[in-house]
Amino acid sequence: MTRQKYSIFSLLRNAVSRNENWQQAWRSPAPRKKYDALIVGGGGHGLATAYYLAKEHGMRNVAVLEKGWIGGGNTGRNTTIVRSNYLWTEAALLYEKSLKLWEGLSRDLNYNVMFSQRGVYNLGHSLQDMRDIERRVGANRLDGIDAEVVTPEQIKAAIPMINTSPRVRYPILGASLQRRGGVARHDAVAWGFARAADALGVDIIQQCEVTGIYRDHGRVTGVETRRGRIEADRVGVVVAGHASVLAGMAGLRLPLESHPLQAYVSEPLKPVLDTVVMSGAVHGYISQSDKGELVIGAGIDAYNGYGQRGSFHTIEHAMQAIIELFPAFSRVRMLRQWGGIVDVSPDACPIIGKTPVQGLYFNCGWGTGGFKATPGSGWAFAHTIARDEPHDLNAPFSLERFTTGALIDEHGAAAVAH
Amino acid sequence: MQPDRLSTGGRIDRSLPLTFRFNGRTCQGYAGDTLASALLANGIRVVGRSFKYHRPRGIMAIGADEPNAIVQLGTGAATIPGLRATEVELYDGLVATTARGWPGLKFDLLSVNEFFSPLLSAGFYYKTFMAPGFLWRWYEHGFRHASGLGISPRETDPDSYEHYNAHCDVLVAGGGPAGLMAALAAAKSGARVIIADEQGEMGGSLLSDGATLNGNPAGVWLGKALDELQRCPEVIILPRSTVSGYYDHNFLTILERCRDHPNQRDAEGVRQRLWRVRAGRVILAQGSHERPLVFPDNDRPGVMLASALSGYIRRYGVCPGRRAVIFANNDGAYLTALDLVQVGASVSAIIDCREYGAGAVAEPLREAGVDIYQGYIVTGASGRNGVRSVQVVPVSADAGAVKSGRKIIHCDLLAISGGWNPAVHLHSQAGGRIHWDDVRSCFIPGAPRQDHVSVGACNGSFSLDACLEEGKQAGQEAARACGFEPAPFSTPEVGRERPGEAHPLQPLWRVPLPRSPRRHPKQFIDYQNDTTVADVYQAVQEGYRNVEHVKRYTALGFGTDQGKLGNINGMAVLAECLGKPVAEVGTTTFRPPYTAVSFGACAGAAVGDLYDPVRKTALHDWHEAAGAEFEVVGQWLRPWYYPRAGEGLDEAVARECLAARRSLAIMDASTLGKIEVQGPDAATFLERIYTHNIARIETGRCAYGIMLGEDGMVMDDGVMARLGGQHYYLTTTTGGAARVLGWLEQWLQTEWPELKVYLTSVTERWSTIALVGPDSRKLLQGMESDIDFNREDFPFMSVRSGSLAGFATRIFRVSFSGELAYEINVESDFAPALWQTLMAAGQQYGITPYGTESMHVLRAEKGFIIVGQDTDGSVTPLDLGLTWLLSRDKDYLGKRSLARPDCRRPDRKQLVGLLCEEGPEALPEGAQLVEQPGGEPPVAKLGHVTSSYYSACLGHPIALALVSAGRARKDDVIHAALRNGRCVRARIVSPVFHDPEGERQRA
Amino acid sequence: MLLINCPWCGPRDESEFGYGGEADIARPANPDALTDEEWADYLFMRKNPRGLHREQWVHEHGCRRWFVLERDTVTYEITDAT
Amino acid sequence: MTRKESGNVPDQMQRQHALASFLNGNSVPDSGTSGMRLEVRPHYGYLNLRGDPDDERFLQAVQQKLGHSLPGVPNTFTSADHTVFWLGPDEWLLSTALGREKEIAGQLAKNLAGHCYSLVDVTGGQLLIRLSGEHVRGVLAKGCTLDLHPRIFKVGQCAQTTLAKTSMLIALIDDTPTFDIVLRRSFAEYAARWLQHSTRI
Ligand SMILES: Cc1cc2nc3c(=O)[nH]c(=O)nc-3n(C[C@H](O)[C@H](O)[C@H](O)COP(=O)(O)OP(=O)(O)OC[C@H]3O[C@@H](n4cnc5c(N)ncnc54)[C@H](O)[C@@H]3O)c2cc1C
Ligand SMILES: NC(=O)c1ccc[n+]([C@@H]2O[C@H](COP(=O)([O-])OP(=O)(O)OC[C@H]3O[C@@H](n4cnc5c(N)ncnc54)[C@H](O)[C@@H]3O)[C@@H](O)[C@H]2O)c1
Ligand SMILES: Cc1cc2nc3c(=O)[nH]c(=O)nc-3n(C[C@H](O)[C@H](O)[C@H](O)COP(=O)(O)O)c2cc1C
Ligand SMILES: [Zn+2]
Repeated sequence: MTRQKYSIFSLLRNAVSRNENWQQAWRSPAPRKKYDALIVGGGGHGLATAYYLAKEHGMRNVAVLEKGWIGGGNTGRNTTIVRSNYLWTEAALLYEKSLKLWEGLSRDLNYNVMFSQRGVYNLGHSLQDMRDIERRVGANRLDGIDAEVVTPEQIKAAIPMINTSPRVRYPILGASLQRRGGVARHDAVAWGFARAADALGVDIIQQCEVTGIYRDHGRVTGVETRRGRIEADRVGVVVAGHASVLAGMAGLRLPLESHPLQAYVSEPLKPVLDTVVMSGAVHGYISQSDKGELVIGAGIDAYNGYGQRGSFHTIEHAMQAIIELFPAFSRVRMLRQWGGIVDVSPDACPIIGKTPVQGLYFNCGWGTGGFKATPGSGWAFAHTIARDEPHDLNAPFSLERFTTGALIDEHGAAAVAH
Repeated sequence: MQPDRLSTGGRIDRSLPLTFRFNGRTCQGYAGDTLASALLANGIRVVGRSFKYHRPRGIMAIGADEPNAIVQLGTGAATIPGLRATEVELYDGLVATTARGWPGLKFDLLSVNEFFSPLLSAGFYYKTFMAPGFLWRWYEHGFRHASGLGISPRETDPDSYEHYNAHCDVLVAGGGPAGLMAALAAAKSGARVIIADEQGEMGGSLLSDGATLNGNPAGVWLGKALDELQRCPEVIILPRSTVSGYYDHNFLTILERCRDHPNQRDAEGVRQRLWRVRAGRVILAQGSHERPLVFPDNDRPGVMLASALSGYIRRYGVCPGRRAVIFANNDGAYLTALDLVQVGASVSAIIDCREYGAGAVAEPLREAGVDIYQGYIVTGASGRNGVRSVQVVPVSADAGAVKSGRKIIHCDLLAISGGWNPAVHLHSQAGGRIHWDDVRSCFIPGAPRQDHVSVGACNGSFSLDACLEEGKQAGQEAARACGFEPAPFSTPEVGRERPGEAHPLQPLWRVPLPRSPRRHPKQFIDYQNDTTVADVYQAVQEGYRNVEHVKRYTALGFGTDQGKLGNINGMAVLAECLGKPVAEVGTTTFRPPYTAVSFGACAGAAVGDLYDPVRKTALHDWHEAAGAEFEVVGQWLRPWYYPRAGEGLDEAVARECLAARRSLAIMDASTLGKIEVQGPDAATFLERIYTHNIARIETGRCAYGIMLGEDGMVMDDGVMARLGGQHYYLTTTTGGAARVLGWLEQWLQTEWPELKVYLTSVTERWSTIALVGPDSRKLLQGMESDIDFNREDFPFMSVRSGSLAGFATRIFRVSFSGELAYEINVESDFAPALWQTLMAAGQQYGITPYGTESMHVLRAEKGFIIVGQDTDGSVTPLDLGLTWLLSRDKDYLGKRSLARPDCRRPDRKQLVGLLCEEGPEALPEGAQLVEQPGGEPPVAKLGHVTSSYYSACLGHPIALALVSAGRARKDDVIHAALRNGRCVRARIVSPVFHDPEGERQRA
Repeated sequence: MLLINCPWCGPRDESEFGYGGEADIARPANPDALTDEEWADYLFMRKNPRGLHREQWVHEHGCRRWFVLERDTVTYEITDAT
Repeated sequence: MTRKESGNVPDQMQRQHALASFLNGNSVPDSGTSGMRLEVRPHYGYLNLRGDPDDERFLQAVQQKLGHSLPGVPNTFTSADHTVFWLGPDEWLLSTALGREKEIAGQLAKNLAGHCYSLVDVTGGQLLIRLSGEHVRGVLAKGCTLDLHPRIFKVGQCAQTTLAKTSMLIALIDDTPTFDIVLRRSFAEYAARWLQHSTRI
C-alpha cells in the first residue's frame, strides 16, 4: 500500500471528490501471534519509538499495543510546552535532540503537528530565581542551546498583558527565554507518528490492554493482552503513569509515583498571548492555542492517583497564579478542566533503558514534562531496543542511577518541570 | 419597537422597559427578559457567525445548550467575553456585540470560507502548511486571528470575587419540579438543604409549562413551594447559581452570579461567589436537553429547538416568526405547535418522521387545521439569513430511507425536536456510569459512585408526575440518610387538561438522504465548531473511530456548549458509520465545569494583596521607617539593604559590611526557624537527625549542624544549642522552618514513636536581633544585664539567658559573619523596644543596621554556605567540605547514601572560593565555569558560581563556587563563561577569605 | 478535594493535610549492612499501586499527627483509616 | 564589666503586638455596620504544654496546679482561671492573663518535675482576635473549610484549621456567637487584611 501524501494538492484533489477518497491514516489490524518487538503504550512516546524502530533500525515487524485509544494518555492531555533549556547537560542534550527533531517533524511525518516556536519564558520572582536562571541559561549556551536572560521591560514588550509592576506580591525580576521553544498540537503528534509508523509496516493495535508479561529464565517472551497472547523477545514499555503497574507484571518495582496533574482551558479568545509563560514560583503555565483557548497547567496533586482527575483547590491555586501574572484574565472563563496521570521519579528525570529482565525495556518517569521529549525519547528508546544497549544520549538515564547515586537532579536548580 | 413580542403573556414585566444595544443597534426589552428573548422580540434573527464557514446563525436554544448566540458583554475593563445570550438577563444599558463577522454579522467577508469548504474538511490543517517550515508562523497567524469567540479584557478586573465554604445535609442541583420537590421533602425534616438553579428564576420547566398543579397553573404551586422553602431556616435557595463541578468525596462547586443580573448590578459586593460545598447527599435534578434533528442546512437562522420556542412564547411572550413548521420524532413537540396556535401564529405543517404519528396531542391541532405530515422528514432549509422554506420528503417506516414525493413548505420558523437527553453531566463528573436506554432512546444515569441520586428528567423520567414523585422520594431518603425524619406531605396533582397518552418516540439522529451525506448540503452536528455529518464520516474513513478520536479530529463537542446540544446526535452518527449500536460507541468524558466559570471566581479573594500571605517580622515597621529595601524570601519580607541618600545597593552594602567588620552592625534575623526539643530522649533523637555528635555538647553550649535527606543531600543547616539536660533548641533556615519541623515530627511519630521527645515551634515567639562587630561586646557590657559578657564567661558558641536592659532574653554567641557577634532572642512583642534600645545605646559605636545582602557578603567572606544558594538538592556535605561535621560513630539520616559510589567520586563538584583574575567586577552569580574559553558545544562544565560579591573589607570581589574536583585544584585558573560570550579567568582558592583562623569570632 | 478523617479531629478538608506517600516502609535497622541495591530499594522503590494504597498523611494545619489510611488510587475512596 | 542587677521588670507598655501598627491605619469591622465585631485581644500569655495523655500522674500534676483538668476530648477547651485548648493528643495551649504565664510555668514545672513533658512559653508568638456578631459565621465561611454550624460546632469546641491561606486555632466562646481565633504572629496582618476584605464585601 502506498501512503497517500498529505499536501495542499491532496486536499484539493480530495475536495473535488468530496473528501470521499481519503485513506486511513493507520490501519486497524488484528494482532499477529508474534512480532520482533512489541511496544506497550500508544502514547506519543510509544508511537515515536515504533516509528524510529522502523525508520532508523529497519525493524518493521513491530506492534504498538494500546489499551484504549492512541494518544489518550498524557499525550492527549498536556499543556504542550516544548523546550530544551534544561539545567543538566545530560537532560539538556536529550531534550535538545528532541527539539531538533521537532523542528523537522511535520515534514518528516508528513503530518502537520503545528509545532509553533513562539518562545518560552520562565519567570524569575526572587533573587534566587534569578541566580538559577543565570545558571541555567549559561549552561544552555555552553550546551549549544539557545537561551537568553530578559529583563522585566523586555518581558512587558513581548507580553503586554503581563503584570510587571514591582508592587505585587511576587514581582517579576526577569526571565529566561528560549525562542526556539513553543507548543505543538498534542493530538497531531500521536496521530502523525501513528500514521508514519503504520506506513512503515508497524501494526497499531488499540483496545488491547497488556495484562501480563511472560518471562522465561530471565528473558521476556511475550505479553498477555485482552486480545490474547502475543509473543516477542523484545518488549518496550512506554506507559507513562502506568509504568509501575506494568513493572509489577514483570516482578519489578520502579522509583516512581503516579500523581494526578491537572490542566484547564478557557473559552476561545481572539489572540492575546503570543508566547508561552511559565512561573515556578507562583506555579502557573500558560499559552494560547491556535484555536484561541488559554491552555493552563496547574500544580501536581500531592497524592498518588490513577483517576485522571485531581482536587479542585489545585485548580484554584493555578487560577490565582494566573491572575497574579495576568490580572485581566480574571473575567475570562474556564471551559473545561481535566487531569492526567504523571509518573514522577525522584530526580524529575526519565528512566530509559534496560531492566533486569533481558529484552524488557522501560521508558518512563517523564512526569510532568515529557511531551516535549516525544520525538527524542522515541528515537533514543528505539536505539536502545534495536541494539539492546542505550544510546549515549539516554545512557545516563538508566535505572542504576538510583543505586549508585548518580541522580540528575532537575529539581535542583528550581527549574520548572514542564 | 418589538415586532415579535406578543401583546400578552409571559413572566416579563411590561411595565419595566429596558433599553440595550446589540452590535450598535438600540433595542428594547422588558425586565425578566434574557438577552436572547429580547433579541428575538426585536426581530433579530442573525446573532452570530459560525467558526469555520462564517455562516449566519440564529438562536437555537433557550439555555446552557445554546451554541450560536455568543456575545461580548460590555466594554473596557468590565467586558465579559463569550457569554450565551440565552443566559444573560437583560438590564438597562446592556451593550452586547458579537466577536465574529467582519465587517458585520449580516455580511461577513470570511464567509468566502464556505466556498472553500471542501478544502476545510475535518483535520485539514494537519495535512498542509508543512513546507516550507518557516511559513508556518504566517499561516498560524492567520489561523489564530480567524478563531476565538471573544475578546479578553485588557485591564485589571474592577470586580471582586469570593469563596464561600458551605456544608449541608442535602444539596439539590436544579430547581425544576423534581428539584423543588426534593428540596421541600428534605427541608421538612429539618435537614440543612441547599438548592441551586442556574437560572434567574427558580422553577425550571415549570416557568414555561402549560400544566396545572392542584388545579392551578404551575406557577401558583411554584410560588407556594418557594415560600415554604424560604421559611425553613436551614434552607439556602440559590438562584443564578450553577452547580459547576462535582468532585471527589461529595465536594461540589456552585457559581453564584451576584452582580451580573439586573436587580443588583450596581449594588456593592462581589460580582460572583464560588460556593465550595461539602454535601452529605446530593440530589441531581438538572433536567434534560432537547435534541436537534440533523438535516441539510439545519443551521439556518430561524431553526430552533421546539422546547426553546415554547419557552420563548410562554415565558417571555415572544414568538419569533409568523409561519412555523414543526419537525419532530416525538409527541412533545406537538405541544409547541399548540403554543403557536394559541398565540395566533400559523403552523404551516408538522413534519413527523413517524408513520404512526402522534397520540391524542395531535387531535386539537388537526381540529385547528394544521397539516400533519406523518412519515415525513425535512431534507433541506432555504434562506441564508433566515429560514424561508423547508423541503420535506416521505420516509420509510423505520425512518431509514427516503421515498419520493418532495414538497416545499414555506415558513419563517422551524421548530425541531429529536427527543431528550437527560443532563447526566454532574452524575458523570461524580464518577457515575451512564447507560443507553433503548426504550427512551437516551443515556440515563447508572449506579452512582458517590452519595448522589438523579431525579426527574435528568434521570430519564420525562413526565411531570414522575418528576414530582421522584423528587419527593429522593428528598425524603436523603434526609433520612442524614439522620432526619421527613414529615409527610402530598405530591401536587398534575392536571390532565393537556392531552397525554403519548406515542413512542422514533429514534432519528440525522435524516436519511438519497445520496451520501457528503453529497448534500452541510448537516451540522456541532454548530459552534461547524462539525458536520460529513466530517464524522470522513473521520471514520480515515481511521479516527474511537469516539474520543472523532471528538478531537472533528472538534465535535469541543465548543463552549461542550456538546450539550449536538453531541448525542454526533455519537449516533458515529455509531451509524461504524455499524454499531450507540450504546457501544458511548460518549466522551463529562468534565467540570458544567458551564464556564470565570477565573476570578475560581481564584476567590486570593488575588492582589491577598494572593499570598506576606509575613513580616515584629521589626518590620522600623525597617520601613528606616527606608529599607525589602527582599522576598519565601513568604517573608526581609530588609535587603538600607540605602542612605544617594546610595545604591553596592554603596549601602559596602558601608553596612564595613560597619560589621570594623565597629558595630545590627540585623533582624527573626525569620530563622526555631524549635524547642525536650524530653529524656532528645539527645538520642537529635543524634539520628544531625550528622555531628550531640552527646558531646554541654549545657549552655551551641554547635553548628546540618541535616541530610535520606538521599544524603544537605537539607538544612543551623545552630543547635543545649539549654538543659534534656532540652535543646534548634534554628533552621528561613525557608526551611516549616519543612524541618514537619520532617522531625514525621520521624518521631512514624519511625521512632518510642522516643520520648516533644517538639515545639518558637519561631514566632522569639525575635532575633544579631549584634555584630568588634564593638558588640562593649555595647552589651554597657547595658543593664545580669549576663556576664566576659570573653571567658560567655565564650564563643555558648548561650545565656537573662535580662538585657530589662528585657528577658536568650542570647547566643554565634556568628554568621565571622565577627564577634551575639544573637539576641527576645519575646517578639518587645522586639521593637529592645531594637530601639540597642540602636540608641549603639549610637556611640556608629551602630549600622544591615540587611540580607550584607549578611550574604559577610558570610561569603567566611565561606559559610547558604542552603538553597550554595547547595541545590544535589550537594552532599562531602562536596561542601564539611567532613568534620560527619560523625563516624553513629548512624544518622542520609549517612548510608553518602557511601554510594557516585557520592564518593573524586570529580564531584566541591565548594571552593574563586577570585576573578580580571578587573574589579564580581562574577555573575550562576555563571558557569569551564576549563578554557571556546570549544564546541556541548562544552564540558566544571561547575558554577553560587555566590559572588564585592568584598569591601577585602577590597576586591570574591566568589564561592561548586567546581568539579575543586578542592584538589587550589590555585588553578579556570574560566567563567559569561552570557555575553566573554570568558573571564578565575583562580580557585579556599572558600574562606576572611580570618581563616576564626580569631575574630572567638575574640 | 478529598475529605480525610483525621483519627483525632474527624473529617477535614484535604487542604489541611500533608501527604507522606506509601506507608509501612520501615527504615532499615542497620543501613550500613545493606548493599547499595537494598538501600536504593528502601530509598526510592515504591509499589505505586493502581488500586488500594496504604499511605501516610499528616494533619498539618490541625493536630499535626501522622496517620495511615487506605485509599483506592482510582476511585479515591478512602476505605480505612488508622 | 560590672554585673548589674536585673530587678527591672520590662515595662508592659513597651509591648507591641502583631497588629499594633496595622490597627493604626486601618479600620476594623464593628457590628454597627457589618454585623460583625472584631476585637484584638493582646492581653494573654501562652504556654505550650506537651505530655503523655495516658499518664495519670502527669494529668493530675497539671490539674493540681491549674485547678481544672486538661481537656482530653479532642477539639475542646476548658476555661477557668486560664483557658486550655486541646491542640493534639499530647499537646495543649494554655492561655492566661498576660504576665502570669511565667509564674504558672514555674509552678507547673515544679509540679511536673520528674515527668516527661515539655512546657514552652510561646507568649508573643501569637495573637488572639475575638469575632462576634450575627455575621461572623458567614465571614469565616469565606475562608474556613470547617463546618461552624451551631449544630456541629458548639460552645466549648475548638479546632486548629485554616483561615484563607494561614492556619488558626478557633474556639466558640458563646452563642452570640463569639469566636476567638488565635493567629500566628507573622500571619496576623495577612489574616486581618483578609478579615477586613471579607467583611467589607
Ligand atoms: C496536565 C498535564 C500537563 C503536561 N504538560 C506538559 C508540557 O507542557 N510539556 C511537556 O513536555 N510535558 C507535559 N506533560 C507531560 C507529558 O504529557 C507526558 O510526559 C508525555 O505525554 C508522556 O507521553 P507517553 O507517550 O509516555 O505517555 P502517554 O501519552 O500517557 O501514553 C501511555 C499510553 O500507555 C497506555 N497504557 C497504559 N497501560 C497500558 C497497558 N497495560 N497496556 C497497553 N497500553 C497501556 C495508555 O493508555 C496511554 O495511551 C503534561 C502532563 C499532564 C498530565
Ligand atoms: N415532553 C417531554 O417529553 C419532556 C421531556 C423532558 C422534560 N419534560 C418536562 O420537564 C420537566 C422536568 O423537570 P425537572 O425538574 O427534571 O427538570 P427541569 O428542566 O424542570 O429543571 C431543571 C433545572 O435545573 C437547572 N439546571 C440544570 N443544570 C444545572 C446546574 N448544573 N446547576 C444549577 N441548575 C441547573 C435548569 O436550568 C432547570 O431550571 C418535567 O415537567 C417534564 O415533564 C418533558
Ligand atoms: C492543549 C489542549 C487544548 C484543549 N482545548 C480544548 C478545547 O478547546 N475545548 C475542549 O472542550 N477541550 C479542550 N481540551 C481538553 C480535552 O477536551 C480533554 O478534556 C482532554 O484532552 C482530556 O481528556 P478527557 O477529558 O476526555 O479525559 C484541550 C486539551 C488540551 C491538551
Ligand atoms: Zn487532626
